[in-house]
Amino acid sequence: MREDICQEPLLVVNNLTLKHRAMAGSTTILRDVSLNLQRGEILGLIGESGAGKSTLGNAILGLLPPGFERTAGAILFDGKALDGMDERQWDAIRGRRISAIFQDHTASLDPLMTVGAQLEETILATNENVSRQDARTRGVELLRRVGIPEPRERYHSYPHQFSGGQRQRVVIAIALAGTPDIIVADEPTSALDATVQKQILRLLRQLVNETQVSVILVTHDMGVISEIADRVVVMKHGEVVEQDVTSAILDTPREEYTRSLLAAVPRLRISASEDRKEAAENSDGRPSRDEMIESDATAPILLAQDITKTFAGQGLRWFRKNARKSALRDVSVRLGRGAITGIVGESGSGKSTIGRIIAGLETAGEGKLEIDGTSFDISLPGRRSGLLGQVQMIFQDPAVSLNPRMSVGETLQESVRFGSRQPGDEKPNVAVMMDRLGLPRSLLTRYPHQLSGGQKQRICIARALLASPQIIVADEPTSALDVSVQAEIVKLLKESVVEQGVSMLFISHDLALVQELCSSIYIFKEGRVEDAGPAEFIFSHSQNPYTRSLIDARPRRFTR
Amino acid sequence: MMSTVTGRLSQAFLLLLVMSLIGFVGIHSVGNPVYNIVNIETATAEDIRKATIALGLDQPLWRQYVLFIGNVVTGNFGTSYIYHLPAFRLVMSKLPATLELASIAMLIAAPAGTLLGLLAGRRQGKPADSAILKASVFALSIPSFWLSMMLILLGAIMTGWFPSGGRGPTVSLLGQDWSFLTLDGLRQLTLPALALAIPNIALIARLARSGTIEVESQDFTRFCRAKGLSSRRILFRHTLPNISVPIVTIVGMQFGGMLAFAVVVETIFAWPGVGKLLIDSIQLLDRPVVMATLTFVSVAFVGLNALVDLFYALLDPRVRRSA
Amino acid sequence: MKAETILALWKRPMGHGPSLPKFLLGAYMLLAIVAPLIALQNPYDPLQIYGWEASSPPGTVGTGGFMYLLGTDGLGRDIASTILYGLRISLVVSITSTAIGALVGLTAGVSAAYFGKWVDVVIMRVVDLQLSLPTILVALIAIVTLGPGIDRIILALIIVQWATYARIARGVALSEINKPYLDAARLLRLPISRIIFRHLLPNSIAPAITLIPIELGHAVALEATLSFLGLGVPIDKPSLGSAVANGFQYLLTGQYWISLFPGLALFGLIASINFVGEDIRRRLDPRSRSI
Amino acid sequence: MPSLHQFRSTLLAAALATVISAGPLGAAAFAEELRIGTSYKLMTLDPHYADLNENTSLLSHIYERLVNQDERLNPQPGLAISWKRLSETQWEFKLREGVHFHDGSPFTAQDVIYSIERIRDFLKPPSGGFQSYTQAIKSITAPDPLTVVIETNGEAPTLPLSLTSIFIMPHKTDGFATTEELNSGAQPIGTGPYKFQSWQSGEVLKLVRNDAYWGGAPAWSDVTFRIIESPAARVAALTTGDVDVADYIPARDVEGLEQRGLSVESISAARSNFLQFDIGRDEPPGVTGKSGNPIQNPFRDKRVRQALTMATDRAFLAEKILLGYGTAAAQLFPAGLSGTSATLKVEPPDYNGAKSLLAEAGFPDGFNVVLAGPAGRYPGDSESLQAIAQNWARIGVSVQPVVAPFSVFATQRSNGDYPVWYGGCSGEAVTLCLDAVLASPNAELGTGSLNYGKYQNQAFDEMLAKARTLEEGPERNEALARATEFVMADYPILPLYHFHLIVGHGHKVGSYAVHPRGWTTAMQAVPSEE
Repeated sequence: MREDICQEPLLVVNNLTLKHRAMAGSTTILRDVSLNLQRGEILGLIGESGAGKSTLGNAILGLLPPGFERTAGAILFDGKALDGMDERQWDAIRGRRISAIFQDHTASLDPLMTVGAQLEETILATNENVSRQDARTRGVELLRRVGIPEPRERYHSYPHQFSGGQRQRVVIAIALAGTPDIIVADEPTSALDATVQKQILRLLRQLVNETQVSVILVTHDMGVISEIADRVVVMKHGEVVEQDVTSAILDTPREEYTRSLLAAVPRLRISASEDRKEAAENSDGRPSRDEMIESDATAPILLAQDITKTFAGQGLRWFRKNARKSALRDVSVRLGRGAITGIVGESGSGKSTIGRIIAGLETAGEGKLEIDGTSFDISLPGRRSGLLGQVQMIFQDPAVSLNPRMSVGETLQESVRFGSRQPGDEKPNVAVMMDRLGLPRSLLTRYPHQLSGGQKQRICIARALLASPQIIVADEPTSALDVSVQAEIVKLLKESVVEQGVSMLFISHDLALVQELCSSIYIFKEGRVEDAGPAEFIFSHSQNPYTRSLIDARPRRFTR
Repeated sequence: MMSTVTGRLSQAFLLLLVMSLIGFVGIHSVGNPVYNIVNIETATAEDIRKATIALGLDQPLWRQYVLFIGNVVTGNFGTSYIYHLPAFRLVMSKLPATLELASIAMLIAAPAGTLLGLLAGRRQGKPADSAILKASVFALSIPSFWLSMMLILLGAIMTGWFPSGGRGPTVSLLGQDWSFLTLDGLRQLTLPALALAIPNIALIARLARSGTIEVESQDFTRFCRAKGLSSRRILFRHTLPNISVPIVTIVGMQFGGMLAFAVVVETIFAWPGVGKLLIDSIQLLDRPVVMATLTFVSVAFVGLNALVDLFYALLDPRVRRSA
Repeated sequence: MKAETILALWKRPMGHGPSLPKFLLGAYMLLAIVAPLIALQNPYDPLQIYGWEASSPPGTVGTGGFMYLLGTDGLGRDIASTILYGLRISLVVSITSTAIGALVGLTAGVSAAYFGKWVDVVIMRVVDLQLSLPTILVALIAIVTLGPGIDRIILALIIVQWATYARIARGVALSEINKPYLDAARLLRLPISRIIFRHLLPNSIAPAITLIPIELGHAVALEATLSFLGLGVPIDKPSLGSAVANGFQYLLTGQYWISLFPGLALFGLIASINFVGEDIRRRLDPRSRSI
Repeated sequence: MPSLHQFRSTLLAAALATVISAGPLGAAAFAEELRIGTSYKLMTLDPHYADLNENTSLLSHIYERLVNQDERLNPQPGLAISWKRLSETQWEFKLREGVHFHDGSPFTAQDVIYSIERIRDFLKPPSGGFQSYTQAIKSITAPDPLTVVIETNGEAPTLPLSLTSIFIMPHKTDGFATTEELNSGAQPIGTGPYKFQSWQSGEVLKLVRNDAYWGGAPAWSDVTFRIIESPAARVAALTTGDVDVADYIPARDVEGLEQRGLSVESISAARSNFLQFDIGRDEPPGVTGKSGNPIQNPFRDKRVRQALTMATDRAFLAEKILLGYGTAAAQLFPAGLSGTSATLKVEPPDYNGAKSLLAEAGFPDGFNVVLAGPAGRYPGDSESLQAIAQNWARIGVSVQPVVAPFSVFATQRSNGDYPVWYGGCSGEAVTLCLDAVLASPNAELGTGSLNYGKYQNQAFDEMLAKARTLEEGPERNEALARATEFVMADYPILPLYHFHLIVGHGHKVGSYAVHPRGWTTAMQAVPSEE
């Protein structure tokens, strides 16, 4: 290796090839991967699922599960080969030189131990000659540093007593406890809401600047990369596609794959700041509900008024798992004929609950619901209220949205057979629908587990459409999919609404997606409608601080 | 909190009611206890008739039941037909024997099972793991009566190391007689305690093993390793507490089971405990004793469940509500 | 549970390659089926038994002209033949009761999950009550109330077993009910029977299938225990359990063969069932979370 | 099997360890304390509660009777030194002088009156087991403190025999003692050779020597009864030296005990076990023809009963099932006891003869029958049923043996659910069993209480009635023997065996006199010479 006096890389991965041995045979997970990491830089590792980016992260940590085997190449840390070390040698590296942050902040912490104790044991394990007293002082200091308010008081709290963002801060504090040279951050923000995600990324940047720690940031999200990475390594199917400084990757990607990744990221359009100011002068920035509803001249297909739901009521007994901690308060939603209306909110805002109530899967305590002029008693469970069958849904996770014991054909036929049609209506043709959705007819005899995620979600869309509903509720239909697939599905949904003449309620946490699809938007916060209006208005003129904060949390790069 | 207490109580009440009904109807349909009380070889039909009346067995069953419930409310389970002692006192007098047997068995089973389980879980797929797994399948496959017989064959008849049955000399402590305080008493305890412990060791080991694998595959264990903790520390400081909740549950339940129904082991080892009393009383149709035993058992079960819940709260901060 | 593994299991229920437990279990089944053909004596036929040859040690040649390979019991029955015939009873009782118990339990559990409300409350209260008691007690109460006889034992074992299936099936069904595919099914307003039998049941029975071998092992052991306690099969038609019980009294006096050999056979049967069950379970549930 | 010698030496070591751990006190008491492992669980401390060996055996250390019974069941002086019949309805008993209760009070006629009246007038069922012994007593008076005169309702030639069952309690002036009082720890007081010390129900009864006993100081300083119901555990306790005497030793364990140097004594019990047939009903349940069709009651035909008797290998029961600790039975009490026949013999099975008799009776192919019995109530009960099934199969009678716990069996038997069943009878004299099992049911006379099969034989009833009027003695015994021979020729029941009572004891006990009535007491154990 060439001597370089000022920029000796901290970590070098050289032509690394990893295989996984299983009963079925061995699969190559990483092929000929090379990269290096400088001190004090954030190196982004981006790729879709199956790219091998997490495996690489684990290899650097020495935490590969059994069955992995290095067949070529090496990982050099500080000039020493990392692989081939025994557990004892790893103990001297992990925590002290290389540390980690994982995606799931809830699962990263021992639920039975106070945050302080977990910090303390890490400090004691990774530093010599530290007294318990010192460890505590340093622990409190670390908590302060990652931005936990009142660190001394919170020191003795248990993980479940912190919010998600705070837990991830605690995880970062623990990762810092051994003053490591490298932190491997594996999707550190993807379990967090956008606003919190932004704060955590900011914290990471700040820590890198202050301590000169290097970060390997493993992510699938271009937005995250664009926010803080210094350099980016793009990976696909276990191979490095290209690597360069972030701006170069974002602005002038050389490889087709990188370009497609970038193109698939939904972009938020915001009109010029002058327009916004102008609008603010004209109104108080917050249109009233009535205004919203009256603004649509034609009679809506769906009208939900003042829906309130508390979770002491029914529904809990039946569907315990659905009892997310969200109640609804005086929620009103209208959906125009043939329109796509978006519902946006962070987790726990009640956006899914309203969707399920409209579909008749859940009951609500109070409120009125009208579909196509007919009102339904939403306090009765679905079958009795007559609501079931009026609305079809597309769900978030296609993996569990199809009956694993039924073939695709059976599933779709069932939908045709039991769909809600007037007598005399023509039955839709399954094969025609398959063609329209770009699905090969050969899939009809397959079972769900034989399909890819994108295919499954298309089948779900087909199932919903084949039932000939007037309304479809799409509940985060793309968030479990890779970016490239996401874009296709969004396109498909948009086309379907036009072609089939249905109306759609599109529920999402992603502002850009909603903007792309929807004509009007409701912004949910803590079970209430926080802001609402035509998409144009919301993104360009709304002065609602919460709406603004959601927009601001978007990565700059993908906001125009 | 209030609702769990009332829930528990109502469940206990229900359990009691169902058990008493089954006990009543069951014993009634099986036979007439009078034949165990009079000397059938000398008594006249008149004697039998009189005895039936005296025990109230001539009354319609529902009236006997109402009478029984009425008495139970005042804490009176009636007098044993056979032993002519207050039934509940009789049950209580058998309790120390059962208690010490079950305790010793659990004191063997819980630590041994947990350690084996941790070991196997840590060495998943390795020879130690598969050996422990195999052994546990064997241990769980032995019917307890045959295990007891084999223990007698090996531990008593062939080697003569331990007595083949019965309870040893007792020493009085806290107003009860305990046999584990004497050397001989302990020797008498060994075989039956082992017979109770062996399947439980296997059960707990399997539970601990799967718990260990589950916990150690979770992110926080990975995080613990990433943050530089030794695997020993992870095992004892993180894995063990995290798998203890199911273990405490199973220990509690199994202990409850042993306390009440070590029927087979107590019968084979002639151990004068509650389980033996129950099966003897069932065979002798000694209804007051059967009812008192069942009542004690349902109360003990609910009590143990409450205790297990208390343990949860101690072990798991998430369960600890704002006190 | 991965659908592939289930499919694989359907295709090849005994997994790859032979193993000792599989072989043993197969041998047991075979022996039970052909018992009347290969047994040297029908121990249930009083005419074939020579009482005066009671308690002969293994290897004695009796009046019947054949060797008592494993000796005779206190009434002169050939132990080897008793084991073969006892095996039949043990297997018939346990297989029948496990099959019916699973059927009843699954239906009850899935119904409880789907209908909820009072159906759920009633079924699960009974299940909870029953499962809060040790199985041996439930079986004892059942058999004491029901009376003796093979059919009663089967009934008692069904009573003991159904609750476990019901609880498992209900748990699985509840989590299945929450899966979007069932929401989708409900949104189509499918008939209840179609939802239960086409969607819910097929997806809820897989964990219960893994339970079957365990419960089968339990059933064999429980039948043996009941028979051992003298509450089981008729005395003149010993199962493995009562054969062991018959010999218990002779154990202390050195006539070990009367209970040792049936006991070994019983132990081997339960162990091979459990090992095969363990194997099935491991392949259905690679993380072997269940105990 | 591993060597039993090795086992024995280990046991001895264990026994030694017990002694050592018992400390210095234990060593001093060693020679004189007697520990008995008994199957009898003492139910109550009320001596008049239930007429079961379970109670009377243990209570006979504390309480005594006016008349005792020797090993041939003949009456012997107890608290009464002599008795005579004053008239047909009057008996006079002379009481023993110088007898004191454990509390020091003297024994007088008042105590006898008190005890008899307590049974006759005070105790209510279920504590009514003894009332049958006092039913005949009209009045009881005391001409002087050591004489009682008992007047009976009718003739009562066997009154002394009845009194062999009645324990004498010290009288109380303030009314009769209740069972609860006696159970609740109030010290039971009698005149017996041992005094009560403590009692744990179902586990332990402790007694100490009554140094002031009229018959001289008893042999043992302390007696501890450990109630061990499981025979195996009793044997184990004896082998490990935990007890010095153990009763009801299963025959199969005798050999092992003797190999280990323990002694075993046995005697044929004053009782019998037999099969009883339903003779009263036309179509009893549980009997069908070979093709499963209902048939007329075959047991009404003497030839069927005789055939079944001929086909039953009773020697096998005695030799193989009871391992020699049983005597094949041809009558109700073992031959040799008073009132038994010397000529009735058990013949070896004759299957051909039996088969032709059956054919004569109209059952050439035999029939199906349910044979019921209790499980574990008597030695060899359930095994016998299966052995009999093997026997009867040879003459075409297929048997379905059914066993149940005793109380279940007894309930179903009295419900009339069985066609043939296993029964047993015991008592202080053979007349009791003749009356109960073979005499026609007659509520007035109190006969036929065990005659569940409703067997009736008028000629026999008359012979029995005649014998009943005779006083104890050879003449009466002769009459009873003739009646027995007469009735057994009609095969009313199928006597199986008289099982032997087996008692094992260790070296501390020199000899133990087993009593045919099955009592287990310290008085029967004689200390060894050493």
